[in-house]
Amino acid sequence: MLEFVDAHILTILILFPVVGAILVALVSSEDRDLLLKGTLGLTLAEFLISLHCVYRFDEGTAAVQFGERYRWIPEWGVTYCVGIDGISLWLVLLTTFLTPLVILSAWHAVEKRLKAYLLCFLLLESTMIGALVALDFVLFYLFWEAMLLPMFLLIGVWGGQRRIYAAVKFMLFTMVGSVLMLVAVLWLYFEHAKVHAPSTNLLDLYGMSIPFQAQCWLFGAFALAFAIKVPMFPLHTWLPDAHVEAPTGGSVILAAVLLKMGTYGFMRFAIPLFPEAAEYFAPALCALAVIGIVYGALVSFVQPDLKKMVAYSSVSHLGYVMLGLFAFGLCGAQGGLMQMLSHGLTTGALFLCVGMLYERRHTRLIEDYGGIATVMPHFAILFVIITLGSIGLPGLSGFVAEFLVLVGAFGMEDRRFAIIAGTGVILGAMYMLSMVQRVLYGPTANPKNQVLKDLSGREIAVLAPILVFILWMGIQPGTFLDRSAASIDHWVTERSDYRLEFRPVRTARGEADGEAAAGAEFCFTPLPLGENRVRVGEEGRQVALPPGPSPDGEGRRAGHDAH
Amino acid sequence: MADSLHWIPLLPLLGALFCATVGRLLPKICSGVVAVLAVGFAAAVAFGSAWHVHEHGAIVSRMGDWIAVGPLKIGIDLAMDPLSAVMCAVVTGVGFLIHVYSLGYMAHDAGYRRYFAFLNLFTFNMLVLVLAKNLPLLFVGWEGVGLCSYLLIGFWFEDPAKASAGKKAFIVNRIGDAAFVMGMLLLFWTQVQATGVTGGSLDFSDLQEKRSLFETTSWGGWTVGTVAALLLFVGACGKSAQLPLYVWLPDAMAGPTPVSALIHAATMVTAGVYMIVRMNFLYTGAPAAMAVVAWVGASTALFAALIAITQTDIKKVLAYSTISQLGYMFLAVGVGAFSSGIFHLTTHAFFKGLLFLGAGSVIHAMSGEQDIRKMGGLYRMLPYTCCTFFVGAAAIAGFPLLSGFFSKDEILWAAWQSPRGGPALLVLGGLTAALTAFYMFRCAALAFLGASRASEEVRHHLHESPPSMVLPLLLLAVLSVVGGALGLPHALGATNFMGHFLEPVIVSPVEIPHPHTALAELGWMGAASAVALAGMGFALWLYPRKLALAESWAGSWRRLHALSSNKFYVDELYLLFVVLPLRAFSFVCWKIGDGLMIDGAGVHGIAGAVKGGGNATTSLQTGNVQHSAILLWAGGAVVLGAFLWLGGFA
Amino acid sequence: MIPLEHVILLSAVLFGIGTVGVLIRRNLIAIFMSIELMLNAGNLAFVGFARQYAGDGAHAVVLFIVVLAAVEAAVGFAIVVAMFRNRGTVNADEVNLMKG
Amino acid sequence: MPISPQDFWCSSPILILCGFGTLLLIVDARCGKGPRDLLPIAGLSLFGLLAAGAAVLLLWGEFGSGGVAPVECFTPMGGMGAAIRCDGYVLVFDAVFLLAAGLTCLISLGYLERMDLRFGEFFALILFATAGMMLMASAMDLVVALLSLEVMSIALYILCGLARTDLRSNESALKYFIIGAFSSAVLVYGIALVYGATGSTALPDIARAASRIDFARGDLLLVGSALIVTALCFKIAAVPFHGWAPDAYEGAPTPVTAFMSTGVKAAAFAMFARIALSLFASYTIPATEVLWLIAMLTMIGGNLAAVVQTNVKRMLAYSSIAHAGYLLVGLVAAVDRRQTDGSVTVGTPDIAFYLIAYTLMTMGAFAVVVWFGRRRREYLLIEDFAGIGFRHPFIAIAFSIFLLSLAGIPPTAGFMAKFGLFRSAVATGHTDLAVIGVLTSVISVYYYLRLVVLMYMRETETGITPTYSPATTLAIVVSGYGVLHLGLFPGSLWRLAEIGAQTLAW
Repeated sequence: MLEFVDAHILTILILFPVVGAILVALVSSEDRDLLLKGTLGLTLAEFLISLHCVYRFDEGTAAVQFGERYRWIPEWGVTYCVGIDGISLWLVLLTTFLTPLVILSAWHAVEKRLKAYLLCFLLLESTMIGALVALDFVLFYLFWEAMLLPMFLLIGVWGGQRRIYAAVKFMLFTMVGSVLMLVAVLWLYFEHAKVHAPSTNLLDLYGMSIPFQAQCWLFGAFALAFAIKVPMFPLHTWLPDAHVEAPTGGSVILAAVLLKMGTYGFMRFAIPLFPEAAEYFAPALCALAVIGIVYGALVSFVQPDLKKMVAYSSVSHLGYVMLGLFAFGLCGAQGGLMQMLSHGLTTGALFLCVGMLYERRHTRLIEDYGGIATVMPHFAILFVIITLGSIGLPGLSGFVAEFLVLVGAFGMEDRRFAIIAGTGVILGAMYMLSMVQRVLYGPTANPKNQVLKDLSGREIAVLAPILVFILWMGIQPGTFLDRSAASIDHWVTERSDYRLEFRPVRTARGEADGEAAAGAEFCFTPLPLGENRVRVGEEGRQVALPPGPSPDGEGRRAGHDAH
Repeated sequence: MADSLHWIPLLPLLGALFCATVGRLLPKICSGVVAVLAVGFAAAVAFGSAWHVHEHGAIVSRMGDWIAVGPLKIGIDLAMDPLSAVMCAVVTGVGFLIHVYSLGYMAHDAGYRRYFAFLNLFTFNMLVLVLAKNLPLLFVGWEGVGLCSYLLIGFWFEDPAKASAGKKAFIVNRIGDAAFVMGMLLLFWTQVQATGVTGGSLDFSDLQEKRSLFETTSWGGWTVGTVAALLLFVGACGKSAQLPLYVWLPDAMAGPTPVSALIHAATMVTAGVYMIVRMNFLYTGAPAAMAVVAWVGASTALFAALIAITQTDIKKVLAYSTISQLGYMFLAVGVGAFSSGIFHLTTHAFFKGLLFLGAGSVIHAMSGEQDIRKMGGLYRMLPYTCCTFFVGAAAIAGFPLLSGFFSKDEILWAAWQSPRGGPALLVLGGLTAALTAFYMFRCAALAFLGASRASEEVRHHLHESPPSMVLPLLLLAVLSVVGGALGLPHALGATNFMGHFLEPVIVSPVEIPHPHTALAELGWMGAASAVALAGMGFALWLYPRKLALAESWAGSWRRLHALSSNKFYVDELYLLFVVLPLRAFSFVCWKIGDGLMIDGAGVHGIAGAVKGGGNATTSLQTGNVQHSAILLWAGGAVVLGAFLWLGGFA
Repeated sequence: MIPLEHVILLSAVLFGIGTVGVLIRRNLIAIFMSIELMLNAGNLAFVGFARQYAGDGAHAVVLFIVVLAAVEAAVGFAIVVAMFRNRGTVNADEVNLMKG
Repeated sequence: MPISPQDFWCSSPILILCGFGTLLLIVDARCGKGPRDLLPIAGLSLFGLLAAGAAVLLLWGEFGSGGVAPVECFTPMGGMGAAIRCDGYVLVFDAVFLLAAGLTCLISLGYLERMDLRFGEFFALILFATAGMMLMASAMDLVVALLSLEVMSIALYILCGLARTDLRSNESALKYFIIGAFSSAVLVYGIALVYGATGSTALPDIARAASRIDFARGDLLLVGSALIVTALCFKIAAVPFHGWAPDAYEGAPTPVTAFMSTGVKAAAFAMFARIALSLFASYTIPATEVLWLIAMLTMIGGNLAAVVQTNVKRMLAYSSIAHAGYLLVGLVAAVDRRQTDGSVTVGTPDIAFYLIAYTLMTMGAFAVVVWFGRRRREYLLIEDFAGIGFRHPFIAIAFSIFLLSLAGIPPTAGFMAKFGLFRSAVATGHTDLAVIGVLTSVISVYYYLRLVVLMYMRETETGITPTYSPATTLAIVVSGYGVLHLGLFPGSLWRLAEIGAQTLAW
């Protein structure tokens, strides 16, 4: 049984929320309590399953673990291939950890159409995990786009006044980038198919030698798709609108996980596949990242709206991640990964807090608040700790991440980036503390503020786990760094010729052939009527991966040929 | 005591956690007592360890790894060597007294438990800073104390002014901290680039060994050592309120007075001095940096003293006096007299703590009144406070044989005689000494002597502070008097205890010639005390009785007086040249950068173009069938033309 | 024997006249006539070319096209009659209810 | 070689449909115009389609899988070459036509009832049009292609004008007829010129003649093929030639519009591909560049125009023009590969698969439009669809799936189809076409999602009400399942299309 779970853990992780969604769909929408408790139970179960991944994760190797590889569309060489390694492990954990908390935070927040709201979250969780573990381009692209739909609905249906504008803007912004990536994938697919059997599987496409000129174009397409998602400086204007209009849960997941897709994409696809181009564009992207840090911080300094302020702060924080990644150093990369997690937790928690305020006062403008600390002491304490975590106070998660990124960035030959990023630390403190002061401190002049009641047990239960992890990552980052150390080290050292393969699964029979065990010949596609008829013909190639029609159409030419 | 080093910081931490969590349920006094005991025990362990260090040398306590990524290995390691021993003693000793004082001072405050939790948290951070064995862990303590000062300054956060003072303190500290991080990184990467991937370590001992590396490699024109030293000094300026980044300290007086005593007089602000003495090998290797330190210290001392003389708020006077005395310490360190810097730091902790607590007791008695012009004649109602205040004032002024006299004298001598110093620094130091004496006794005289200028109702409530507040005053007074013994100069036949104790810490000391003969030394001491006495005498002569004369002088030099009392308008300048332009630029970035350029031109521009294109193509559809036919025909003509032209016919 | 070029030239001219007729004339009936003209130009071209190739395939095609023209005319006029009954006019310009 | 029984067996689907068509006319004559009278006729037509489907499956068993060489039937004695040909390619497309016709019949049952258009002839004409399409797909001779084109078009002109009293339907029929007749005249002249240049109208002969280098009559062939391309581009409604399409689609009754945009487009492309791959076999004719230009214009023009539409049917019309653009990309790839190394298996299978996916999603979309509607009244404005997201959840989900598929968003067949098409475009080096294709499909995402936005995010009290007709619901369910199944497992169907494509060339 354990071996079965080990071999199919990731597929279980992807399909469990979908099955859960079907179950929730059967519940009648009047029965609020059952809906909420059921969904909470499902998402908690999902979290427990994902803990299994962490527990069984083998720190020693950089290879892909819990790998599964099946033939999906043999004609095009598309495989259903999922796997997890040091880079994606913690991001999956972040997803499964935050979703139950978001459900818990929506207990009273959502009145109309609760069932659809919960369904959207379950589907969102499934597609996000899918995108994080997919190792086949088509599969990744499927989850990458499918992820947009639930978020599009979340922003659009349960959002604020300008929700439709924000939702459509969010959708189109991401679509433009990702469709260009699709063309780049196709080009890569054929460059690969010239030599090997056609395959869109990432493990086969790694290590290809692509001419520099082509690499630049391909990297450009990938970089655009992921830069929009990060979001990097000039392409970020969708984020504030999406955050302001999204419901609390939506903006938490949007900030905590969806933004990480961009940086994860850079780490998994753009940099390893096109190392020379990545190196060539590194200064430009670092410059954009650094501008993003300063620009995000400055603009959030003057924001009247709480959520928009936190949104722009995300632009600033993710600038650090990009700087860390493109420093091409071990510290930088580990720092980038840590910043992804830390930003996910702190910004997620910030949005939860803003959501709690919004539940009480139904306004997001900072001047409507003031002197909340006297009325809501518990909230004030948690809010201040989270803010300090976000601005990188030592002992909390923000500092470890930013420090590692700065160490990495300082190692680059052009140290100006690190220096400017350093000033970002100051700006961070400025806008966060000025916000804290305007919201929490000062007299509670506004009569409406005087009657606010403090956090309920449920709300504390939402924030407490996040605080635990913020402290844990600050004080003992080793637990997180060690698990991703091998993969990041592999990612940094073998950057010019990056390859991944499945970790050999030690099955009961002790047969350690990774490929065979993981790549079971379980073929999804039902055999059509005439299928066997064709096989009789000259099949030629090795059966494991019957090729689709490799571009020049040679191989199984049935019937008499053209004149 | 050797292996119980980690208890020193852990005890206050446990105290803080207790106050924050369990303490909420128990009556107020429990939190207070637990907090005081925690610091007390920490003090006991600290003194025990210090004695152990005095006997057997440095103790090291490793508590596992914090960050271990590739070349970067930062362990949670604590170490106590003589320098840390002194600092621990000062922090826990003075800290304990202030905690006891706070029991009385904060007795009626609502946030009692929160106050003690923050105070203990501060002590924890300060001890981590002092005991840290590597630079990053020092930085953890460094930012931790910055956080606690933010929390404590903005303790009464209902008052927006106090809250923004806390925010200002944190942000200015953050500016310094950013430079500090840059310095750390520079040191780290110079090692890695020089010795390959495994070579990067930020432990003080490792840095010490590689100091020659820092002096040789250059980066951007200067040696790495100089650049790193300057960056770390900017951090120290931020933390110890030196010239460019001192603006937060006067506003920090918004916090409760014991906080000002502990944080903004005795411990936190001295962190910068401690850090420079800890990194003395770096500074001695970078003479340019040391000159900068010296000159910034001296000019800050004079500048702060000039402002202090016209201040009317008792706590502002003490705040500027602290900045001035810190300037002295940096002057000492800048000219290479590291041990005298630490000696002055210790004595300053005693008498400045005393003065602040005294001021606290005065304010407590005057039910919150802080303006010295409305005080006067308090010697009758607050005898103990008055005496201890005058002892403190005499000590700081440099009254002969008191602690301040010896430490300041040593610094002035070093400033003059040290190869890195010079007569100009001596003049600056001397002038400041005179001014210090003047403004301290002006403040003391106005507050305690002469007729009481307080309102009737305030005068009615005048009462001596309770024993829990007076006792620390007395103790500190004794320390201020006796403190000089720690560093008696050779002339008086005593071995300079502080100098010898800190000997192993200073790696390559700057040779400062001692006065050749006892006579020269006595002569020097006489000159110094003369300056101090002159200042004191002039102040005592002028103030309680000739107040009108002081006003007239102020009137005649109206502009100068206004300049000084308004703190040379530095805050306003910062606001004008830093804060407002930043806010304006951000607004521009937001409204024009995002609003017009990216969203306006970019996003909506493309959307508009698509709609325009749509309208254009649909305008072709006039609905008339013959127009469609014409369109088809035109298309056919184009295809025909293309075929013929491309097919090679034409 | 009339040389091939003349025949082709004539059919091209006929085709041109037919096309212009469709584009210019307002009356629907006139448009139908022009279409018939174009079809017959096609027939002429077919017959012209058939002379130089063996086999009578081309002639069979001409018959097909004639039948085709007839069928089209029938259906076309049915539509025009329905149009006339509804609108009372056969002017092509007035038929622009749907546009944009 | 006289007409042998095998000829009849090969063309059996066409004959079955024509037979059932005439049978329907006779049966219609006898039953009256009462409310329930259409059922037997509709039943009979569906049965006819199923019979033809069975014939196609049997033929596939024999010819399709490439085992047996394709058969050419009805070769006239003295004449040119075989009239039609029965091979895998034809049978795949026959399946598409039958699918389109079947779904149209399902949709139209409820519709005709409601709109008082109880004409038995409707179903007969559908069957005849389908027969015409099958003939077009299997045409081996230009003249046969012309005639089959006319068979289908004539049936469609009448279908468009079915609602005699409705001005719009009348006008749509007129416009479609005039432009249709004009382009068939152009086609005739084109064929004449090609005949003049190559001496035969049979595609294999033309291909052989055209590929000889010392080709004297090159200019005649060029002009002829230009005219043929123009006429065919009219039929698939490519941009410069699309004038008629929006009005014809908007005016015609909705099931007919559905049938036109799916079945007709599939037939047009089947014929276009076969003719193009033989006419342009030689490199002398610069077809790739011309088709490239038309594809570019169609994709951009179609999508841009659809953005500003307010009428759902007109929007779907422009979207079908845009999809014609994407299909042209596949055709460009096929022709390019054909001209370089003569192979035909690149591009054509993607076109076939795309058409299957396109038929399913467009039929589904039109089925939903038909599903909503009351007595003699249809809801056609986009705003009408506001707020139905939560009032009719299942239909809204189905409509969203069709719209997402049309937009090419992954979990649906539309994405897999576009992926295949652009895959073949990139394979033949036309990356620029692929880039334009994906960018214009982002524009399409906007106007498709606008409907989803209206359904879910716009709140209205009085939403539109549907009339429940089981047949339409069945059509929605069938196409919905088809879109999702092909979206997740396109492999097997694509393989069928590829096997079919192999037998295309001769």
